[in-house]
Amino acid sequence: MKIIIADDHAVVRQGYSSLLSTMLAPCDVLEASNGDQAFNLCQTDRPDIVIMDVNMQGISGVEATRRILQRDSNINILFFSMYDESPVVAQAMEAGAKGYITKSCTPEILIDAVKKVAAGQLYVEHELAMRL
Amino acid sequence: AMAHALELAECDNTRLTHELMRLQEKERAHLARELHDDLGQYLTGIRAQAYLIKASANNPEVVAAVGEQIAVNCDAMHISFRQLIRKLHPVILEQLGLLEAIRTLVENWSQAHHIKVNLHLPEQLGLLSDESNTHIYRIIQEALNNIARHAQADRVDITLEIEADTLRLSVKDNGVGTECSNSSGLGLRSMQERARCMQGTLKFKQLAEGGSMVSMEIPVVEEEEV
Amino acid sequence: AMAHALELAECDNTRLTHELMRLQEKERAHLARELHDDLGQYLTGIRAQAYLIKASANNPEVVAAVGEQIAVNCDAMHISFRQLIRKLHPVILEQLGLLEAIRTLVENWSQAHHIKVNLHLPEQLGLLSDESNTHIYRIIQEALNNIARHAQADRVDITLEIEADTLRLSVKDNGVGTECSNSSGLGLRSMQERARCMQGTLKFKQLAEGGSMVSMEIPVVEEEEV
Ligand SMILES: Nc1ncnc2c1ncn2[C@@H]1O[C@H](COP(=O)(O)OP(=O)(O)OP(=O)(O)O)[C@@H](O)[C@H]1O
Ligand SMILES: Nc1ncnc2c1ncn2[C@@H]1O[C@H](COP(=O)(O)OP(=O)(O)OP(=O)(O)O)[C@@H](O)[C@H]1O
Ligand SMILES: [K+]
Ligand SMILES: [Mg+2]
Ligand SMILES: [Mg+2]
Ligand SMILES: [Mg+2]
Repeated sequence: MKIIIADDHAVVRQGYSSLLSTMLAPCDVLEASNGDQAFNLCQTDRPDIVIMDVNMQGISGVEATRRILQRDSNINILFFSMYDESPVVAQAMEAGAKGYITKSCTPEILIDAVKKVAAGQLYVEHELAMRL
Repeated sequence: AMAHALELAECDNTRLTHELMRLQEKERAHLARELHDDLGQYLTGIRAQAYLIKASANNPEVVAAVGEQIAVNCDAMHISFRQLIRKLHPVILEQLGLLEAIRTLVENWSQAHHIKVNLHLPEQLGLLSDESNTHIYRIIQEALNNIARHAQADRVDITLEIEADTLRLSVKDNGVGTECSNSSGLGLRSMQERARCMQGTLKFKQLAEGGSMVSMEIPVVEEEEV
Repeated sequence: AMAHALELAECDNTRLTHELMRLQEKERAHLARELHDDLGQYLTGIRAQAYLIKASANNPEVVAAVGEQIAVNCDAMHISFRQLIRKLHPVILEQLGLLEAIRTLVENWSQAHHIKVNLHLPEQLGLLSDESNTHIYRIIQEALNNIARHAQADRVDITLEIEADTLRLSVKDNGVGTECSNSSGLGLRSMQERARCMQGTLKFKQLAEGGSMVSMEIPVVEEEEV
């Protein structure tokens, strides 16, 4: 599986790229530290899934999602963000994401969500889905 | 004339109030963003590493490497934490009292700005309220801020003394001084308000020999140590 | 009489200023203590556990158990973190703008207090400054706080509308109302100051049909969307 992690915090990328490459082996994890990089990586290394932060320097995760999907509407995008407010979740899903979970989720849930979204299914964290 | 004075006083105070509110919101927003965008993200990363360790318990090499990463991340997060707390409030004020808090403040400032400070403190202070402690601490902090920003000094004298029922503070620098007696800034104004909160007065003077001086007098009630 | 008025105005404003300064220091001290005593301790614990793991890399049982402890501590710390951020500042204000921030605030408040809220918002707001956004958000937040604390209401109507060059906000409850028109609290007073910061006015009225209403009017400059 090929995964892109787009997050502006190096420690998040470090933590999740080692976790995912171990737990989902064989698996290729590429890192992007902003939305533009994520967009470019999607063109050069078509991923099975993009794990997308909301809040990054430059364009937001939501805007990056719009641009990525405009080029290739089949790319699977899973949001992974500090924000648990429903309007943010709604915006992300409206932009075309297939999933949304917050950074309060356990890594097990993230792994589960990654598998589902990479397979093209929808995955919204239970608590958020209830509120939508 | 009186009506005009009334208007001016109201207007001036309104400006101060609004400025205080604006600064407070700015401080809150800054803090929230720091917690949200930085410290919270460390935590997210560390959590992933903890799960990886659990899952790789049988692989000593992975465990050692990821354990090391967690330790490094904790250290970095700890430093950010300390800085945030230090900016926010002198926690040692409650822990160690005003005199030690001032010593620490001055030492850190002096090192950061390479400016020599002569600090004269009394052996003991009578009991001041927590609020007064904070006021005095903040006044010294702002005086030092101003010196770093405006004075181009290379030497500062700070004296705190208690005599009969008066506490006197002076913060004197040997810098370039200033002509603007009527400040547009908030610093001198809040120092003055803080002195008034303690029923005292605070003045900002230019020294004949060059440099500036902040001096404050507040009444204190002598209290027997329990 | 004028001299007296001048004194009163000065005195009143001085009180407000001092009260604001006092509250801000209290907030800072509280925050610092929360960060230091609560979050800082988790971090210290996690760090110690990371060292333990490195030292026990060859012992899978210890590794698994301690890895689990780190994960649990991270989870707990994350929850404290979120609460702190939420109390501090609506980070979502910058992310999604005022209208969505109000919707979220109202939704959370309504759920927490089991009080029904009818919320009427315009489709769009013209461009307001970040400061105005924060003021309006804080005014609604304090109005809701007051309703939860004082009103015993079971229904609230919030209306925000823009008409020509005026923005109107009203927050109305069907609670017990109050006789104390001259508040000793800081809430109404700061709401009023916030309105004045935006060149507007804010009133607190008792309703003939029972309950209270906060209503505000501020001027806005219509701006074309870019
Ligand atoms: N130690 C000093 N040496 C020289 N000039 C000073 C000193 N302290 C204050 N000043 C002058 O007095 C002015 C007012 O100081 P004040 O602290 O009120 O405002 P500020 O420092 O400019 O802004 P802030 O509101 O951030 O404190 C300064 O702008 C500066 O010109
Ligand atoms: N919605 C309301 N229903 C009934 N009484 C209210 C309402 N809002 C305010 N009051 C009354 O007005 C008084 C002043 O409110 P204000 O917000 O200024 O102060 P407070 O809430 O008592 O204290 P704080 O400074 O913490 O806000 C309250 O003490 C209360 O008696
Ligand atoms: K985020
Ligand atoms: Mg981010
Ligand atoms: Mg200053
Ligand atoms: Mg109140």
